[in-house]
Amino acid sequence: MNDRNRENSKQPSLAVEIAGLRLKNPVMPASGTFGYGQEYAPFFDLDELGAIVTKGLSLNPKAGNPTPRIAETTSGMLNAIGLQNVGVEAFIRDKMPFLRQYRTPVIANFFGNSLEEYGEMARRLSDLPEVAAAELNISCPNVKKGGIVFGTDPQAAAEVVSLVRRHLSKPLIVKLTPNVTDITVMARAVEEAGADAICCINTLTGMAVDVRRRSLRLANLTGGLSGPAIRPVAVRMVYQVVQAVKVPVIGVGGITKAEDALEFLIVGARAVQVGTANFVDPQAMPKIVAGLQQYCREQRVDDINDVIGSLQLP
Amino acid sequence: MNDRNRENSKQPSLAVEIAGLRLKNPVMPASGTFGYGQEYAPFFDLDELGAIVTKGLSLNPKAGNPTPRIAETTSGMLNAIGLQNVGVEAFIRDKMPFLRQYRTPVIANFFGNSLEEYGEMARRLSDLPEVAAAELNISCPNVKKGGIVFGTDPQAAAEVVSLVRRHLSKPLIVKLTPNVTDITVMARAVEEAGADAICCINTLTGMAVDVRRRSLRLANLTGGLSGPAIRPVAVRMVYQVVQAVKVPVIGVGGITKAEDALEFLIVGARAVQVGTANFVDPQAMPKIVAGLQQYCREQRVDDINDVIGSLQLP
Amino acid sequence: MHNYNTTILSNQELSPGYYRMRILAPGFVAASKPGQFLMIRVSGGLEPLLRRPFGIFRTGFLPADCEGLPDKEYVEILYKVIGSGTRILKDLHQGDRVELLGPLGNGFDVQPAAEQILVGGGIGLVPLYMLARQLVKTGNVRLLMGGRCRDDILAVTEFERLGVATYVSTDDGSLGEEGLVTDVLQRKLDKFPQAMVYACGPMPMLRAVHELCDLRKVPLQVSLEAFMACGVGACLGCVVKGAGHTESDPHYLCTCKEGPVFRADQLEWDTLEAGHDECGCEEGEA
Amino acid sequence: MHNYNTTILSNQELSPGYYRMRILAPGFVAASKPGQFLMIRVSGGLEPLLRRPFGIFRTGFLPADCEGLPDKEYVEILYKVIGSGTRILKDLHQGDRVELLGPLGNGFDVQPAAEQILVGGGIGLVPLYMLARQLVKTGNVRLLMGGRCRDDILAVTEFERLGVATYVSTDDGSLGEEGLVTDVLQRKLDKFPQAMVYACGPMPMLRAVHELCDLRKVPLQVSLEAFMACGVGACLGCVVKGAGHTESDPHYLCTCKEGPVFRADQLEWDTLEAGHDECGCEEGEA
Ligand SMILES: Cc1cc2nc3c(=O)[nH]c(=O)nc-3n(C[C@H](O)[C@H](O)[C@H](O)COP(=O)(O)OP(=O)(O)OC[C@H]3O[C@@H](n4cnc5c(N)ncnc54)[C@H](O)[C@@H]3O)c2cc1C
Ligand SMILES: Cc1cc2nc3c(=O)[nH]c(=O)nc-3n(C[C@H](O)[C@H](O)[C@H](O)COP(=O)(O)OP(=O)(O)OC[C@H]3O[C@@H](n4cnc5c(N)ncnc54)[C@H](O)[C@@H]3O)c2cc1C
Ligand SMILES: Cc1cc2nc3c(=O)[nH]c(=O)nc-3n(C[C@H](O)[C@H](O)[C@H](O)COP(=O)(O)O)c2cc1C
Ligand SMILES: Cc1cc2nc3c(=O)[nH]c(=O)nc-3n(C[C@H](O)[C@H](O)[C@H](O)COP(=O)(O)O)c2cc1C
Ligand code: FES
Ligand code: FES
Repeated sequence: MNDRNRENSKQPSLAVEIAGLRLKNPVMPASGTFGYGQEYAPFFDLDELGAIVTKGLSLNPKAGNPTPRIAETTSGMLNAIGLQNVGVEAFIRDKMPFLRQYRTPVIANFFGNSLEEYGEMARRLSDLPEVAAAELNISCPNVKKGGIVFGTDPQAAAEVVSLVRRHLSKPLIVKLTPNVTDITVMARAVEEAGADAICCINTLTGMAVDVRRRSLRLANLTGGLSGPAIRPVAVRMVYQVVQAVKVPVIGVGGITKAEDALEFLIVGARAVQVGTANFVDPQAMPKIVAGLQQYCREQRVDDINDVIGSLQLP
Repeated sequence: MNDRNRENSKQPSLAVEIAGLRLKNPVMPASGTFGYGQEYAPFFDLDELGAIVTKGLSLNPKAGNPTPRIAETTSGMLNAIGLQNVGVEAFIRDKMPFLRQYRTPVIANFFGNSLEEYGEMARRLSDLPEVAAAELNISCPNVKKGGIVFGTDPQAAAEVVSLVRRHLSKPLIVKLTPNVTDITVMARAVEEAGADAICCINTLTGMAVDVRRRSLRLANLTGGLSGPAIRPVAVRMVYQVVQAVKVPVIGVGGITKAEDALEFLIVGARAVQVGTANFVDPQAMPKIVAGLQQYCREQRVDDINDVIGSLQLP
Repeated sequence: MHNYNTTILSNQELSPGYYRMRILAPGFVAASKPGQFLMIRVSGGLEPLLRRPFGIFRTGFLPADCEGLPDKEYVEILYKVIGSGTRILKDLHQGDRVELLGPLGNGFDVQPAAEQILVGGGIGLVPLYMLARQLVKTGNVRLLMGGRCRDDILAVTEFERLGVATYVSTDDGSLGEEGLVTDVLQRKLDKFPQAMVYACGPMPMLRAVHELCDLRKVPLQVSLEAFMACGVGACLGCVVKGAGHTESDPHYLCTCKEGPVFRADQLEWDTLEAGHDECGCEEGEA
Repeated sequence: MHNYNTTILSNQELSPGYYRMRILAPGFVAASKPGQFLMIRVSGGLEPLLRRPFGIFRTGFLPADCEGLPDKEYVEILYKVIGSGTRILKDLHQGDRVELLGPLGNGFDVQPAAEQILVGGGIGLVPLYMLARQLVKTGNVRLLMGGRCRDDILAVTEFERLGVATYVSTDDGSLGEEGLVTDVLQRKLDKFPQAMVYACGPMPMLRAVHELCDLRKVPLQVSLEAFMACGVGACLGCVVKGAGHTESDPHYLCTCKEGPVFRADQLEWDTLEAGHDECGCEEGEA
């Protein structure tokens, strides 16, 4: 702030690389909070992002959960969307043409209802030149079949990851759930099974009660907790995973501003995803990118890579 | 609120029973957030509480962790006190005389650094008539020896619980950590091993970074996340544990007001503990008790036991 | 659709628990269609976290004596104090900053007709004002306005000034006729079977309106409420089941993007209540 | 020690980034000892969650023309805007409500002496005012006041009005002498070797003061800062290691309860810095 005079110096570089994917900056949306990109296009140029991550896709359209699907909690929200999505074919037909206008890489988040579907989805995504990488969701807590079993059991996770790895011809990011005793066990399992990068965390399973009606505030009973409330848990898990694996880690959970993103980068995340904050402020991501620039200038760092993993331990 | 006229009706009963312990109301402090009681005596009559729960006690005095030990996060705080305590003998000598003035039952929270110490503590607490029940902490995430192994492994937990059960001559409450994949597995394990009640949750392990200094905000690296941020996770886990076991459950995590406490009671907690909120408002607990009274009147309930577990499922 | 960091021009209590807020909003006059809404971030902090949706009551230009202000277009909302967000909102003052996202959603499909009937329940009257302003140009417009008591009856004289005939009913008879707004609707529909109906209000009222119109094959548009996180179609939190929805061939509609106004025949009325039951006020307004 | 829900009487900027707030606080005049502190909940909500500790600058009675107010005792704090909490605090106005807990902690052990030297670094001057007010009754009182620049030098004339001799130094020489406050202290101690010293300020300053006094066997009391959650000795978040502390025979002191004022010989100075390093302002004041 008090370093206005330094602002003239040359722009620091924010570019990072994840599993061969070069991103102009480390900021991208978290799956399911940015639709298929188009929804936020009125608010900023999507090419300002490091990447675009789609809503979770499945082979067939998915109805999702009954409503109410969302509930606000203290500094967070619960969602039980239930992975509603148009299905991969409708995505290709209706959503891809819009995304093709942008140069920013598109990462397709996906899941399956069975091992076969995971494999089939991997093959389908391999065919799409517009999809730069795939993010495998083995962790959504809402849909029993959509992942909870895979996401909390290292063997099952390894199985689905290696299957997908065999059928996918592009970088594979595996997204982990935080609802486990030891996330490093999961991280090592999916790394060994062929993940090129790890993304964590998905939402923490939570519940909220309407005390007047004595009923639950989500029709699905439980939902996934996201938003600033979960950030300390997310930072801890990202730190642990960074220590445990060699592949790059993408940090997600409760980021609303550049300082929050920096917590993840400093403990070693190579990139970050912004979820719930998009709802709070549709321009949160470009503001975070600008904030990272400013931080680098203030800290006299020319390259964001020098910030990544720069944590000083006592 | 709009039922002023109903307020004249007779006082609803807030009394509950936990493992043979009769409490005049279901509100008590969470261990470690209320010192040994004396610290909050200037702010209200401690006899207004359902029970008093002490800071975690061990056989020998314990130094705890280096500072900084606390850091504020969004709607929460991280602590890494490291179970600093005066030791059970100093507790008896210096703290018990003060507590003896009150009629409210005293619950002694305790832990050991080894199986033997757990057993020894159970015997020591059995000798004390002023201690109405013991709360076994197998879940503090801060001190390796103080529990993390016991708290996340069902076999180890069962072992320490049955040992303590053998040596303890009063009700045994076992406090669980939320940092596990499936809390019902832990709950069933400690129930089978002899727990008379289950208390959950302890803190979620988290981390916070000082981005200017690129260092961690706690000397201990990680700390336990508490406060309103974690409430949805706590409510979910209490709901799950209530479904999984027959013994009464005490709900804790993020309660700051009567509505929050009611979330836990409605999903089936027999009592609640208030932690971080004591720091925010030293009179939080008597206000919650008053709020429960008012709720019962508004809902035309004569007995809080009719609220407990009254959740309407769709 | 824009994201504004703008200024509150005024914020006044209309009747107990109901407020009217006027906010500077450049570009809103041309951009807003009747039935659209906006979202407000009531605090610059994270408490509450999510923005709150409010119908656009009306847009306009400031009178000349306010010149010198950065821009002269405003938007007005009417809101009822319900919980944490609206409690903060009501305490904001002229000159305070507020973040505003809008105009959002699809508004009413405005069709000329000789007889137009608007049905408002309580705060549900909000989206009907701009609609009325447009409809009076092409036919007779009647506003049937219901509430539990006189406090719930808002802004009726403003409708009258547009040339709208207004019919007030309250559950307790403290203003207008005693009874339900749908009783009034029934009589009007008997008299004007060719009317078009537009309704906004609590779900039980909307359901009753739908049933009356359905029976008579009267075209009905309704404005719905739902819990919303994003307001732009990204989170899929606000969906309602569309007509013909099945599990295997899901047909969900986003209240924020495809709504909040729907033709009655777009919706799966059987399932509407479940999801919507939660979205009312805490004391169960009907 | 009380928990008040009370009213702000005034809140003014003293110099860039520094504010003085006066708050109604019945009973505070009699209850407060020099060196004690209070905790303020800056928002009725949960953001920020924890109360913020501030030294008691002074207490007093309102002049007669303020009669009619519920009570006439006030407490004053001086604060520096650092982060989320103080940013909210600075925007509060006369009449706003605030929750206040105090007076907390142990104050200075006030001993009569012919020569008393107070050393204040920046906002560390706060707890010294009430101390000076008491000490001037029994001897000569000197205030050595240091800061980075003139903006950090506060309320010096108020000390002068008590009859305190003041010596200002700034790192950049923009007010008073150019240099460190500890250079001034060294000269004074050379001159008044029998003095008693009381200090409050950033840890590097306190350490330097301690070293100067220790060498000369001059009795020193210091007021410390620490991260605090409860302020009443319940959370054990704010501890510092006491002299003689070992892992097997721990001897921790709560800054909130046994402090914030300690005799220098109560403390384990070697370890103080580590824990305290974090507690400064973001730009690393020295
Ligand atoms: C499209 C649309 C238009 C609306 N127009 C108006 C209007 O013009 N005037 C008006 O007074 N109200 C309107 N509402 C309802 C208004 O959004 C809620 O009353 C308001 O969000 C309550 O917020 P709160 O923080 O005070 O209540 P809280 O109960 O604290 O809110 C908690 C959460 O529930 C949500 N919520 C609570 N009630 C409703 C509701 N009825 N519908 C949807 N979400 C709700 C909030 O947005 C928030 O996320 C509209 C809602 C929608 C969806
Ligand atoms: C006993 C005591 C007396 C104090 N007296 C004064 C005073 O008279 N005037 C004054 O301006 N400041 C004083 N401070 C420091 C003051 O408490 C902090 O500047 C203030 O809490 C910062 O809050 P924030 O929300 O603006 O900063 P943030 O950085 O947003 O605070 C985040 C957290 O860190 C804590 N924190 C930040 N800085 C400090 C610090 N220096 N010491 C302890 N905790 C800190 C906050 O309380 C909060 O929990 C005192 C501190 C203590 C412990
Ligand atoms: C409404 C909503 C929908 C989500 N949908 C998905 C999804 O389809 N696939 C997925 O992997 N994660 C999904 N998530 C999880 C987010 O991608 C992210 O991991 C989580 O919200 C934590 O980040 P945040 O705190 O920044 O929101 C969803 C989250 C929200 C809030
Ligand atoms: C400062 C602090 C110290 C704690 N010490 C203990 C302890 O000694 N033993 C224990 O079982 N839990 C301890 N806890 C955990 C609390 O008892 C409680 O489980 C947790 O804080 C969640 O509740 P809350 O959100 O209401 O604070 C401590 C929590 C805090 C914040
Ligand atoms: S509110 Fe997010 S999709 Fe409608
Ligand atoms: S602040 Fe809690 S013990 Fe000092």
